[in-house]
Amino acid sequence: MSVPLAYYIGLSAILFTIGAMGVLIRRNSIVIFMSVELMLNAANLAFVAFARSYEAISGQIFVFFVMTVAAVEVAVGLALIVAIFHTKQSIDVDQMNSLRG
Amino acid sequence: MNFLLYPLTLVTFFPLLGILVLLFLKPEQKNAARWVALVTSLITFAISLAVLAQFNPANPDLQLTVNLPWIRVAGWNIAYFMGVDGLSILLLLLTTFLTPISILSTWTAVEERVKEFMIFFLLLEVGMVGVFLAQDLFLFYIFWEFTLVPMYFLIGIWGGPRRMYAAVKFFLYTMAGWILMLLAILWLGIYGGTFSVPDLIAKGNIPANIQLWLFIAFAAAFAIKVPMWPLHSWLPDAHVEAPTAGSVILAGVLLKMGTYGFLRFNIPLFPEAALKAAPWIAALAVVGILYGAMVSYPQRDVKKLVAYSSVSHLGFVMLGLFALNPQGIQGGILQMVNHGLSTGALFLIVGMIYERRHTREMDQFGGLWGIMPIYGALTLIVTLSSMGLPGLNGFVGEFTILLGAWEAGQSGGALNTYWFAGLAAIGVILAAVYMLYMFQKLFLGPADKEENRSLKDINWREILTLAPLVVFIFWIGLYPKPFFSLMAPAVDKLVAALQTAALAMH
Amino acid sequence: MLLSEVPAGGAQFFYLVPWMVFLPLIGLLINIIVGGRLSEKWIGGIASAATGLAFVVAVFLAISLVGHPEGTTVPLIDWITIGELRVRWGFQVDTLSVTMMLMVSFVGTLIHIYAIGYMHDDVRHNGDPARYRRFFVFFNLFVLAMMVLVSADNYLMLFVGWEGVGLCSYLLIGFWYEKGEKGIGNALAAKKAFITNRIGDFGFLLAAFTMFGIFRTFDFEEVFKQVPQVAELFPIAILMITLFMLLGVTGKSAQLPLYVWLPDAMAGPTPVSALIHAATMVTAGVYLVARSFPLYAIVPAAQNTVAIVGGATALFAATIGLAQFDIKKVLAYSTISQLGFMVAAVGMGAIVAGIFHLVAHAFFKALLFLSAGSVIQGVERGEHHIEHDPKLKKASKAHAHFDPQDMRNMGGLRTRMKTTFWVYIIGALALSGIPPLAGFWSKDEILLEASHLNPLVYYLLVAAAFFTAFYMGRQVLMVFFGEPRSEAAAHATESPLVMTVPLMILAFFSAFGGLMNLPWLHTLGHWLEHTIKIEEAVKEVKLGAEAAVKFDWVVASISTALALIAIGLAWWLYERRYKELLKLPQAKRPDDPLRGILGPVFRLLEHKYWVDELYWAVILNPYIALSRFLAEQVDWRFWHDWFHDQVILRGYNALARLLSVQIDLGVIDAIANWIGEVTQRLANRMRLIQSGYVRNYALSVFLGVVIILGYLILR
Amino acid sequence: MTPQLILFFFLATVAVLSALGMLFSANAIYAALFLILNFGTVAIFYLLLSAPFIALAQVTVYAGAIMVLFLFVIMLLGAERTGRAPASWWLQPLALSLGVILLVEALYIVISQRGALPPPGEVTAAYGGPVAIGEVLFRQYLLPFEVTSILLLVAMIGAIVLSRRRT
Amino acid sequence: MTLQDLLQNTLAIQPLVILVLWATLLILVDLFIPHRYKATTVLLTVVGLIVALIAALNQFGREQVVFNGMIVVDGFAHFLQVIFLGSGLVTIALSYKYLKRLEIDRSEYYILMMYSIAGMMLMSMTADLIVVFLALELLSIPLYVLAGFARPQLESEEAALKYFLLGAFAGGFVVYGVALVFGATGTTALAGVVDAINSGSANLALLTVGAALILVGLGFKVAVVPFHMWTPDVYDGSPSAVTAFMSVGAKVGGFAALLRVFVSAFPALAVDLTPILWALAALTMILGNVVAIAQRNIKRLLAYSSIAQAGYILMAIVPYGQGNVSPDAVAAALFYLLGYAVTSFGAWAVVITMEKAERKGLELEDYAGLARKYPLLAAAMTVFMLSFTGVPPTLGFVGKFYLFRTVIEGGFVGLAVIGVLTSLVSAYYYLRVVVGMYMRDGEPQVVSEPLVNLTAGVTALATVALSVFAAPLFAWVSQAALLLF
Repeated sequence: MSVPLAYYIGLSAILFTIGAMGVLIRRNSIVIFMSVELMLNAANLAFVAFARSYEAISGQIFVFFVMTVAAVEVAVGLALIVAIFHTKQSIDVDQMNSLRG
Repeated sequence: MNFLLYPLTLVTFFPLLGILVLLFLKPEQKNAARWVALVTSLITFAISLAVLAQFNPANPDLQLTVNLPWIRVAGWNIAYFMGVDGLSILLLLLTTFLTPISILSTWTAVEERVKEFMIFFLLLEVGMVGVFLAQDLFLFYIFWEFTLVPMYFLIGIWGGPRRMYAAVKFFLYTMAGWILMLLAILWLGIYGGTFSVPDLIAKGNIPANIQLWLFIAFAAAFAIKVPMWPLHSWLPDAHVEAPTAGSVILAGVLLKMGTYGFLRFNIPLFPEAALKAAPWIAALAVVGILYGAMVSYPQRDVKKLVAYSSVSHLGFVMLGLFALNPQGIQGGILQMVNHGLSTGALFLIVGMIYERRHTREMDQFGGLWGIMPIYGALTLIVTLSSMGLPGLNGFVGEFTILLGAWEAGQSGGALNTYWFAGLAAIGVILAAVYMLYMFQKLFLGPADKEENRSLKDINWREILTLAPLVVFIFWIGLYPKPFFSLMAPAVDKLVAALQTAALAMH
Repeated sequence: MLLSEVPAGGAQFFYLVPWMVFLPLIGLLINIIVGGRLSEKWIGGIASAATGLAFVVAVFLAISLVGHPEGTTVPLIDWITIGELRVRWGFQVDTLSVTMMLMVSFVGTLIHIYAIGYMHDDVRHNGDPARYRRFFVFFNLFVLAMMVLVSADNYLMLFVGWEGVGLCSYLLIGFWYEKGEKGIGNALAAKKAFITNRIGDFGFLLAAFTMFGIFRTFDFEEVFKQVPQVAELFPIAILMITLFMLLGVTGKSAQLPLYVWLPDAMAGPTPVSALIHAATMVTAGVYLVARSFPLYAIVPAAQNTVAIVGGATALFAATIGLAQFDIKKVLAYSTISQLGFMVAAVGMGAIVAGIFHLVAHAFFKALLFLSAGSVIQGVERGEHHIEHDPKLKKASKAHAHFDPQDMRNMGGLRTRMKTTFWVYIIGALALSGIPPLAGFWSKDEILLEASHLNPLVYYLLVAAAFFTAFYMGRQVLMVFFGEPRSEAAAHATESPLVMTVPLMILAFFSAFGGLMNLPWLHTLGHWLEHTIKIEEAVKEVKLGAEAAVKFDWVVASISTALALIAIGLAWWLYERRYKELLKLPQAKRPDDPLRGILGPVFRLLEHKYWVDELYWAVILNPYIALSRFLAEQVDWRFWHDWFHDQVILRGYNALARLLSVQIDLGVIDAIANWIGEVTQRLANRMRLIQSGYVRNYALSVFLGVVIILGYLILR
Repeated sequence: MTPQLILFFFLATVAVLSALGMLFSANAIYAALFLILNFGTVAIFYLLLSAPFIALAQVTVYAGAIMVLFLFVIMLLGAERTGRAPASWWLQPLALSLGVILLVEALYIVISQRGALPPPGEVTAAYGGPVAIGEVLFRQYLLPFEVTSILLLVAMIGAIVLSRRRT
Repeated sequence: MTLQDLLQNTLAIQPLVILVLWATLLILVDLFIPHRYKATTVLLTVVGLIVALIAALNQFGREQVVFNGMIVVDGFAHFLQVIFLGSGLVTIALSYKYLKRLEIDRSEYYILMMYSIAGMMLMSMTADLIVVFLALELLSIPLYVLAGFARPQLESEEAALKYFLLGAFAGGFVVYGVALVFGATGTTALAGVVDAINSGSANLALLTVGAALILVGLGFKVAVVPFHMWTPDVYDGSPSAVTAFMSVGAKVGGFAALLRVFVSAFPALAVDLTPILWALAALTMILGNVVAIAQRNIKRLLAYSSIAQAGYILMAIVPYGQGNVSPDAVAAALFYLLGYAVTSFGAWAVVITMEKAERKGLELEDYAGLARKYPLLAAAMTVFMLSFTGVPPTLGFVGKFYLFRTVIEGGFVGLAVIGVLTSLVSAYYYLRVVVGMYMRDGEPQVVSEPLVNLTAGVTALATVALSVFAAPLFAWVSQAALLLF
């Protein structure tokens, strides 16, 4: 096993950035949400990679928790999106600016 | 609560008792509210007289001190430290003396929300007295800002048409000043490990350059309050919009808080800086004297005229204080009192005529002397005292101040040139110009305005409000000795400290 | 009052001196408190009594002084005590001050009595009888202040009295504050007087400061003791003191360039003009210089300045006096002129002469003013009489508004007001310096001194004397001789006894006042010797004071001759020539024969020299020693007078308005408001960032991250 | 160029491309599918990094449960269509450029720290297995584990609150 | 770990445990409470909070590290726990009638609130970044739901969604930050991090970046510029009672984590992080205060004011690197937080009283003439405004005084000046509220409820009284020191 740690970190960084991009440029709230998932995922990758090189299991444990939290967020988040779709018939975040100023 | 038994604590917080009573009154019980407030303030005055009785003029140090640890944790060393000395005793008395008078003057002037008015007024008194007695920077600071709030409401609720503008302007200007002072106080607190002023003075040896910065920070706060030219532009608004009683207190006491601040903190805490800054302060003061006098002249609104005249008068006070010699400083202190009496009286006078005619335009008047002889005579006396006629209080103050400034003008003196005194003396001429102009516009000439013909002369209550002031105007003018002797030792001590500082500098 | 006849030693009543001040105080307090319920007679009586008693006290003091000529000081209370500054209220009892006290209280009393009658009519004529009491309160107040002034034993107390009399003058000039041109004229005149005096006081203050800076005291004795050694160290300081003081003098004693207020001051009731603006207050300046003689004595520069100011004023005012038509204005300018004489005298060091003339002048000028007042009221009565006589009324419709003070409306009064006429003649001759009347001796002594000490001043004074005689002659002729020029004059009537009796008394003293100090006796001279140690001064400075007192026939005869010529000239013009002019038709006929002869010059005089560069020179030269900022003020005043308050009032208003509106509201206020607005606008801008779009919010978070990382990397 | 590296780069490419696909596919469904693909590849990375348990969880929980939930919601709402023009035109380009900057920054950090990063060490076979995980999870990380349970509970309640009709 | 020490550990965090168990039980109990008697649920919540509060109080003075260094129970934690539980009680007082008025009174509200409080408490005790993350989520997720609690009302839902999306987004940064920290030190335990740094084995570069990302995430929670933008909208959209809870709980919780993590774990990074903190604090104070001037809606105004306040508190963290100052700094921050909590609860109480129907009566105009009709209410509001401005005699003033003092002690005079000047700016908009109440005429309508009024009154009194008799408070706060490793 000789893939340098740096590669993994670099990859996770790229994925993280792409995820962040998603939040910024997509207007569909679901997709935005997915992008967030991608960001978390990237973080996980970094974690596992670090854990591997430190031979510390705790990194993987953290990933486990992150996944759980992700699941939690999905549950709440999707419920929210559905709810707002019912009132607004849209999930386009660019149409949600009744609060501003 | 045995600490309430300390005279200074008592005199400071007694008005709260009155407030307590007021809280139980119904809003419609207007007269009751008035009486409660009046009696409270009178008792407070009596207490302050008791303080005077216990005060030993020969002692230059703080007296009747209360020094209780207040907040002493987490590297804090804040004390409830009250004390009175020659520098503050007169101002204490002035405050407690003017408050009942102002309350009396509102008897018919304030008709709505009397209860609240009186509450705010008594609160204000607490703050003002506290300012003059607090000897702990933190405590002082609290009282100092505390005065801001009631005054803000007095202007804002019972004021004239543009009251909101005036109130907010007043608040922001003053706040702009004290907020810088806050930093300086904090620095001192950290540096000295204590907020007690005497300890800080005793500690001394603050590096000169830092001294200058601290001096400026304090000066900013006080100069706005005084107000010194060119920071005075809140004053006319505040005065014109404020109700009569408000103006009286504002001119009589609140402005003195600024000059007092210079005296109590700037000079003793930062002597070197004070010596360095003296010419600059004096320059501003002189500009203020002339500027204020000139600007007063063309005003059409009496109240504005008087307001601007304050700029001129307080310029004299500042000049005296920063002559940094006994004559100047004692004159300055006395002039604080004088200005409180004379200008306070002038505002009362303006208020009386405003109550009758609901205008302050000078063109609306003329020939009132024939119609309201008592009113005219009293006004004449006050006017003369305000323009410094010998035999009345104004002269004693102005003369000693100018003499002090002249002394300081000798080479080696704080000001080092006679110009300040010389130019300031021109202010004496200009004062005559605008004061006599005002008197003429109001009282002389033919009474050609129909609505003026039917005016009633001032009634007993109004005479009662003015009489005490006039008495003091004469007393100080004819026999100022007791007043000077109250402050002399303290001032001498201060000056001695300054001289040592001066020697250290050279 | 040949006091030298009183035996030396004897009892001394110096302790009485405070009563000089307290008596008038009591009088005015009584009138304030209970005066409302008293009749006019009582009010006037009380006031007069107060002054009269003061006179009695003064006499006692004088008697005591004969025994103890060195005098004394009577301390009353400490006034101001700060460090070195110790000012007490003490009384100076010495021959000089007592002389003043005597004069003030004596003349004062007479004028009070006169005023009882005069004001009785005056308040009715002006339609406010209630003000009768106020008048006497002010009058007593004035006597009080004047006594403080002359009895002070230090400069600061003197200044107190100094300002006090100024105040009273203000109050009394503006006594009829709703009268005068446009109803405000009198009030303005009062204000002008006060402020002009304030400028003088400003000089006085600076003098006081300088004095304290050098001498560390204000007490006369202390100061004078130190004069010699101070003179060694910094004479310049003493020069400053004296010159600053001179500014005060010019203000109070109406000298160039601050004389301008006195003519306007005639707006006050006539007794006021007589007491304050002729006899007493305006001589305060003279007294001050005399009192400060030791200071002046050692700085000749200052002395000359004072002397020249005096001389110049004397001549200047006299010439203006030639062309005035208001009976009181003439006397006013004559007063200025005579004050010039005194100032010149004391300036030269001829203290005795100065004081002598001061007293004498007090008598005859008071006399003149009072009788002028009597004349005016006589004419007014005539006018009043016409008002109630229909057919005469029709006739007098000719001149719509009638000025009872304009001499052109008088004439031929000698028959209708005999007493007034005779006393007036005495006064006029005394003023003109016709022997053996008081005026002759006093003026002659001044001229005598001048001829020795300061030729320039001498010539000025002689010229002035000549004009004085002329305009007095002119006045007498216009008022009392010829035919009445108006119905009112034709129906004028004599004044009551309460007025004429004081006139006669004054006339008596105007006539025989010279006995005070006959050249061969020098009663007054020796009397004052005790206070003003001329010999000592002489030792230091070469003053010919002693030499001057021999009577000099030449000087005397010259001045007398000139006076007589002047009167003759006046007679020729206003009696002969006037009759001829009467032949001319109304339109062509000049109101004054002199106008025909002098032509433009007359207008120049009539309008008090508007454009006159010489005036500049005379004003400015004495003030070169003064510092620049003062010069501005002087200039200011000069212009003020020059344009009759126009330019300066406008200018000042403009400047002040500029300051108040433009600068104050415009700039300083604007800055404050500007800051407020900017924050507001900024806030509204930033508010737009809060667009409500999630993605923008996320963007800002993201931006933050990017910047932070960037910082961490680039750092 | 070892096989592992080749494999790494291949998978990395897939992962990045799939991520980009998610980023730019207009249709939400495709986006979801791309994301599933991405998660799958990442799962393989986990295996390579000897984290079998996590890999498994990744596939089942993430790719399996969560993303299916996503797809389900998308279908339910039929929300692949996006509305009118974007609210602020400048946002897209600005975001992208910022993204590039962040990327550069991140990579710079990684590259600069390349040497400082710890070298991949040897691990026992048991490492990363369910047993090992369980051991740690229920001994050392008991509390956080419990917290997650509470979190799930909260999520349930929240979901119920948000989806229940208003009574 | 044996059952024995498990028991001990659990006892060490008993308040938290009690709260969680109570909440969980309450879910079940609630099912059996008929709809008419839902009030009992509320009552039970109150009881639970009080019990937990008592537990927290009698724990005072005990310091211990439990759960294998996951949790540290120290004065800091005790202090904050009390604040959180207290704010829970206050929130209930504010909510009870309010929810009825909005017809959204449902038991879940209280349960979720309890869980959120649990999250905050956990936040205050955390000694491991894992726990920080979980606590953050436990704190936030109920808040997301509560923000949308007024559904199907649009604003509420929108607020919830915005809050949620951005929260998740920020959460991503936290996770990545933790990852980097882990990568740099090989551990997520704060103690471990410190050891790694001291032993020099840590990769400082990665560590710094990680710390920065964590700062971003937490900064989002406490609404630090530029991560603040959710605040106005969410505060505006959520039901006022929730906003009140949020504005205190979330902020205090976030700062708890910030203080704990940075002061105890990252002081070594001060060189790099202090400038960032400095800039963020300055930016927050300036922007928060300036933008607030333009607000006309009281909820948004308070939102911006809370942003500005965050800036002031952040000032206290700026000198966290200096060992001699940081204890004072922590104390100052805690004190200010306390003052902030009291004051803003009071302010929100007034807002709730003024909120006629949902989203009505929230404009500044609606406050015109309040002083005439309801002098006491107006007086209370004035006190709060002055306290926010920092005028004595109010807690806000003492707090600022203390705060500036530590900042100057740390040698950041420039920052202090900015703080001072911005609070001058703040006076402008705080005064406007007062001006409206006292100096304008209007017909304000209030919905008077005993509990809310009580809250307003008590907080107002406390704001003044505590400022005068601040000594014991100071003593308490200064004990609430962090247990450092």
